[in-house]
Amino acid sequence: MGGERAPLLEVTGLAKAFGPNPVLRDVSLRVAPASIHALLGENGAGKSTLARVLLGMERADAGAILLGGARYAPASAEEARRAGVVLVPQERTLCAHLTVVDNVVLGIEPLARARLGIRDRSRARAVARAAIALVTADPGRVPLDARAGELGVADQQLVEIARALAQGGLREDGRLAARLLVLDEPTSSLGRSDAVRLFERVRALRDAGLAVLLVTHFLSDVRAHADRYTALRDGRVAGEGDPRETEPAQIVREMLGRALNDTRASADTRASAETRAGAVSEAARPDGGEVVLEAEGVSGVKRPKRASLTLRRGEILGIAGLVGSGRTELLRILAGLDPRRGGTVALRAPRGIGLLSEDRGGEGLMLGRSLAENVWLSPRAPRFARPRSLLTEGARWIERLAIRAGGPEQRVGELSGGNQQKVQIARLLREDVDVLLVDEPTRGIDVASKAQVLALLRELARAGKAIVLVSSQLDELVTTCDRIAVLRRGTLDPPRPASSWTEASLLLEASS
Amino acid sequence: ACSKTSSSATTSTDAGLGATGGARLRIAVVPKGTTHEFWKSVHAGAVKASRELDVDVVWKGPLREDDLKAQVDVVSSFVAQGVSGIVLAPLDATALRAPVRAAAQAKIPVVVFDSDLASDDHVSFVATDNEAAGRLAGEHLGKAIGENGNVVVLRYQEGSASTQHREKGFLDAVRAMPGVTVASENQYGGATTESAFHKSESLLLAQRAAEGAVAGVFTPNESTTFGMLQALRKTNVARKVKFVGFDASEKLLGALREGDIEALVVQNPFNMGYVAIKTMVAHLHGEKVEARIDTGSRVVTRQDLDDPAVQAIVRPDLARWLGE
Amino acid sequence: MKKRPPWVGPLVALLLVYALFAALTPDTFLRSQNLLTMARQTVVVGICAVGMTLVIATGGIDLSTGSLVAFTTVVLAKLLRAGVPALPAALVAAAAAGLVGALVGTLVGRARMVPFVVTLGTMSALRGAAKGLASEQKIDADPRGLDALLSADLAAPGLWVTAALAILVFAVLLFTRFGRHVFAVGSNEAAARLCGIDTGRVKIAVYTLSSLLAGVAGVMEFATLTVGDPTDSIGLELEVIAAVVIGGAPLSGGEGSVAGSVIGALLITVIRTGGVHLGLPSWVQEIATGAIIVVAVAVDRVRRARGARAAAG
Amino acid sequence: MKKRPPWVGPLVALLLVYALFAALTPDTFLRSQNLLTMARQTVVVGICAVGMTLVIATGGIDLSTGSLVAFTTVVLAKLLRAGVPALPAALVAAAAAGLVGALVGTLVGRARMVPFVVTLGTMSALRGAAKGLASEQKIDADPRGLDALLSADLAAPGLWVTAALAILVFAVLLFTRFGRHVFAVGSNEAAARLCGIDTGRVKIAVYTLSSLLAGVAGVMEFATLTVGDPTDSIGLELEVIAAVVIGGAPLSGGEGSVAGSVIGALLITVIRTGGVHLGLPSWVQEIATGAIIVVAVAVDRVRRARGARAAAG
Ligand SMILES: Nc1ncnc2c1ncn2[C@@H]1O[C@H](COP(=O)(O)OP(=O)(O)OP(=O)(O)O)[C@@H](O)[C@H]1O
Ligand SMILES: Nc1ncnc2c1ncn2[C@@H]1O[C@H](COP(=O)(O)OP(=O)(O)OP(=O)(O)O)[C@@H](O)[C@H]1O
Ligand SMILES: [Mg+2]
Ligand SMILES: [Mg+2]
Repeated sequence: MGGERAPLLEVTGLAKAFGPNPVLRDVSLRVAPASIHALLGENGAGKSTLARVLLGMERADAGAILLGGARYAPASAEEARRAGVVLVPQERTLCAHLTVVDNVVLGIEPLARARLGIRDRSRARAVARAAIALVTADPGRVPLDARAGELGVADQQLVEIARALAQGGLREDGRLAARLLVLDEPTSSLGRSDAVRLFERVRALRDAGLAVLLVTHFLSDVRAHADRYTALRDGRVAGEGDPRETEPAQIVREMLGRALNDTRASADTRASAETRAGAVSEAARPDGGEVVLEAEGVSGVKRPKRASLTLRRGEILGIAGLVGSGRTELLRILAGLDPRRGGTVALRAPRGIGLLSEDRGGEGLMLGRSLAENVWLSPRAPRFARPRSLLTEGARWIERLAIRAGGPEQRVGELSGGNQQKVQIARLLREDVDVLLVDEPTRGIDVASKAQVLALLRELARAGKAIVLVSSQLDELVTTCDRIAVLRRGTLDPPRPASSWTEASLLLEASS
Repeated sequence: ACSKTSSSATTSTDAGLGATGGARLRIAVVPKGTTHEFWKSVHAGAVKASRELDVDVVWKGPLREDDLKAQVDVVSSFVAQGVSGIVLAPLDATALRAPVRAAAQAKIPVVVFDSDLASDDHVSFVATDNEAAGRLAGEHLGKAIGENGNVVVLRYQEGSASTQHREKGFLDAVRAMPGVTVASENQYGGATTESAFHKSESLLLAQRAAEGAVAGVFTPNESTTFGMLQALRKTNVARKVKFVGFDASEKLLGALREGDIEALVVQNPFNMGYVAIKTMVAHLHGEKVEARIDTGSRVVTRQDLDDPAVQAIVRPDLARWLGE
Repeated sequence: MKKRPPWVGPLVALLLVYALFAALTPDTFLRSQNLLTMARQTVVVGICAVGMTLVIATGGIDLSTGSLVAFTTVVLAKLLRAGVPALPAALVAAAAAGLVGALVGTLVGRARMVPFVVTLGTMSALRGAAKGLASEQKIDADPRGLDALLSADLAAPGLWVTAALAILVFAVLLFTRFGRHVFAVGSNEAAARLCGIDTGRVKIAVYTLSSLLAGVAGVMEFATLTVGDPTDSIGLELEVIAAVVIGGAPLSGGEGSVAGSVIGALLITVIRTGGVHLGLPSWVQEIATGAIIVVAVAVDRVRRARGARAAAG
Repeated sequence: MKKRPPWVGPLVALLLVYALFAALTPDTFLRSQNLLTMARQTVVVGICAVGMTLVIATGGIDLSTGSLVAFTTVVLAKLLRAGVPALPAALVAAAAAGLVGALVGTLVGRARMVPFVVTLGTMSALRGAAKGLASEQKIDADPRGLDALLSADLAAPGLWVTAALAILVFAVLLFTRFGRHVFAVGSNEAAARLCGIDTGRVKIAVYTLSSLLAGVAGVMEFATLTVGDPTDSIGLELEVIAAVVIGGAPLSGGEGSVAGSVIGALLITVIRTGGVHLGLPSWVQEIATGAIIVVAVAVDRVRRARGARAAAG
């Protein structure tokens, strides 16, 4: 139906290069009004770049954009907003020092005395409350007066979506004045229930006439909610169509230019019975590896309240839980990064413990330094380091994890979100620690890489490492882990074998 | 080839422009600072001498009056440039020794003025005898307060030799008077007027000047004198407290006339500049010069302010010499 | 989750230091005259600190404050000498300072240059300009009543102007949209830009405002000294920045409170004055000043860290 | 994507300014004697800038440099007067400075205090300590051959020591694990901590090292002045920070190059010396210095932005 109407957004022949690297070569795209249009592609395919061009945050080198039939070439986000285009960017962009309310209404502050520029605080609060209520089933979770910097990553993401909705001209009846909403991986750090809630909202907005450009790596979401998709590969359009009428394997082929050879990798497309069986059989390795980490009654400043676990070499222990249940804090305490209030942690790992952070921009990576340096950074690195050897090392990991980068010298901040995540993983792997604590390792990475990363974790476990895996993707936990424990409001239940869990039972247990 | 941009007023070459090396003498004068009236007068005197003797004078000091390193750099730069002679008011008695020696080695003679240099490498020393000047101040203040009561000294800055000599001379003189007590002498006003003012204000309060607990005040240079004057006025104790300052500027002379200042000890900076250049040129012409030349100091009070001899010292005709 | 305002720590430090000196030299330190003197001595640093709070809240810094104050005294003295009446002369002099701020703001906000470098250059250039304008001399001028601005009593208009300016900027930061934008720019400039804020304009406004305040401080400085002095206030900027930082604003931006900065300025004055009242040698005062600054901020840090933990628990 | 090193911009600026002055006053500016003089005049700022590069690379700042240099000259003069031979006296004096740095580093690294505040306090306290130690006077001491450190020829050991120190720190930053950690701390301290780096230890090491270098600079300063002067080098820290910032290091940390900082220091000297050779009045020089600093950095910014685009195109 959508294809017939005059498109709201029409992109033709768009090209954009950074340095010698063309990112968008020749992208043409039509987004119909009142539709959800998915934009798919590998990490580094150019999705975020396209989004940023639409918002006036980058200038295209060539090509034309029509919005509602009129020429559209915004020079700033402000201009884009006036034209009715709003964005939820992929990387977190909140003012950490400002409160949630101030962040949501930033730039659109309601005024009590317009001439004096005096703010109307109660109206600002009302706007923020309404916007947040739209994006989460549990609005009380996000304290309106907390500083944004104090929120967990998931809550920050919610605030950011709420901000986009508010800036898009959220009205009393829940409709948006904006014409085009660009969502760059809005659910990558959301729990399932928030994601569901968000898509409900997005569909309602679509039905009210809004066009949505959705960038995501979750093909299941695309199939469930999108009206059309466009797949990008190497900066070119590699395919488009109606996701409900296209085989997932076909979409993946368009994105990757090849088929996904590892079937388990389509973890995202809901684990099938066979793949589950495969994972379990793999997990049935000789039990009773030596215990490397033992935590007893651990409690943190706020969360967790009580957590005990025993981790052996060769196993992957999954931790499931709702957002805010304290999974991240548990990992940070185990890694010795946050203060422990009570309990004991015994680490018996000669090569130490390492953490993969869920907050890659905040504390995971040095965005201003080169890829090679990020990968290399460690207190255990050799005392002397020739720049040459750093580069060789960086190049090795670029190849090993198929990181899309200009080279080991490129600043990590210039990489696409998914490729940044891979750099973080590379760093952890290079360190070669005994105990790996991985927090949302597949956040923002594409289907193929997701499969690769999970396979890597299993391989590491087989090689004698001990791994704790925290993920909001329950299917990932079920297919990858040996045992899974559920963290409920700060209390960790004893783990049970992964084979005894299903996604549904995990979700039920976590939210009970 | 030398396209000299001779610009205004205080700096740069005076008299005939565009002299490129050759026969014409080019004498660098390095004061301790450039903003104080005192140095203006020195400059005027130097210009007068340069016109009489038909030589070039290049005037350049450190940007701040307490910047020793900058002064060393200025002297080194002049040595590197190869001027005919350097006339220097050293900020420190020993620190300028090395650059002066470097000058001597480069066959550039140095005349030291205002403050002494612990060195044998300079040709002559042209200056006020500061300790004697300080004694003059002490004796006058003693008389003014009837050799009785508390006296406060606001020092200038740590490590400044000439003011330390004045402070010493002053303290020697007043300590010789049995009725006089030195209530405070360990506070420094610092390099700028406003720091001296703030220090003075607090000092007067702390010493309870408003209740008549302070009979007399002494300050050893222009900036401390000005700062103290403002503080005395602000705390309404001017005149009640007898105040002897040092150096002359329009504001200070005005205050002297009004009576807010009891007396000022003045040097003869114009003469100092004049004599220093004369001495240098004499030396360059191969004449023999004195190793130590005193340019004198005197107490100025309201009564003898209009004395032409005093006027010639405190109000030299700067406009005529500096073209302002 | 109500938070304690950031200026509580500095206030406690101020009261403690004040109490200390009051206990040690009760007969002179506690006089109302001394209180007034300290208030007057804080005027210049205080007004500048109010402006610097804005600059630091945007994550910037302004090293030209001292030069700007000196420059203003010179301009004002020149105008007075030229026969301009007191009030217009003061306004023009302050406006001249504001103009310099607009230029600095444009370089920072539009040309996206680093504030440290721009204001370092301005610091040197303005000092030179002041000296050139003043022919490297102090300029004597009839203050035409401006000296009454900081007269030695509670009615001194300068004190009330200072208080009014501080309250005004306080209110602007707290109650206006512009105030939010100032903090947003300092907290996350990319986010501010994404939200459609013209960050360049915010910066231009901030530097103009803060330089205008420095201009007002220059008028106050002239009121005290009654001369235009091109070598005045060397190093003032560090004192001002110290006041703001002691007042709880991190140099990284996004935070800062006018109240804290004013308290910081007062703390510096109290320490300095107290030393003189105690009759401590100047060098001991300098050591004490340094130690108290470090200790005051350290205590505040410990207190805040504990507070944060308590609030979290 | 090979990147141009960050010091290329400043180097171009340096060469341009040098060429300018050489063209204007060829007969004096181009003398080898003048080159040597400029080199000697850069020694103190240069050595301090090398140390400051480390501090700024960690995202810190050190305001105590000037006081530390003065303090060192006093300690050294005292030791020489007490009859200690030149070399041990110089080593002890520099070590004393290093000790102060270790203390500052501990406050910054372990007590997690803001470097600006800690070093502001240290600046005041050290100045006071220097004055107290020197009994508020300049201390005259027989330099015992130390004055030959900066003799007026190319063989002056001070020049070679400076070059050696710069190269050493350059190599440490580039080739050692410690160097990487310095940048890591400045680039993203949380990330560094996450990787298991003891960021506190890195900071202690950095402040100790940079203060040690300031101590060496103090020895050089003494070699020039041959007195211990407690009021020496007021404001030196700003000049040093300017050199580092002109050399391409942002104050936010994570970047910086020793080569750039040294070039920045040279640029400042050349501007200043050139002004003297031109016979410009001091105030014109100050204006020119300010303007050149801003323009040099602005040109570098434009060039880099264009470079990025050109590399992009
Ligand atoms: N500022 C920049 N400078 C240089 N290269 C850049 C810059 N920004 C993006 N790139 C490059 O452009 C390419 C596309 O990035 P983009 O962020 O658009 O990818 P993406 O499709 O959103 O990927 P992901 O799924 O990982 O988010 C990447 O290779 C990235 O390295
Ligand atoms: N610095 C902080 N100050 C206050 N609250 C915090 C802070 N950090 C985390 N929290 C809160 O503590 C709770 C637990 O956060 P944590 O990040 O551990 O949860 P999680 O289960 O990992 O969920 P997420 O998916 O958000 O990572 C959340 O409600 C979060 O908002
Ligand atoms: Mg992306
Ligand atoms: Mg988490």
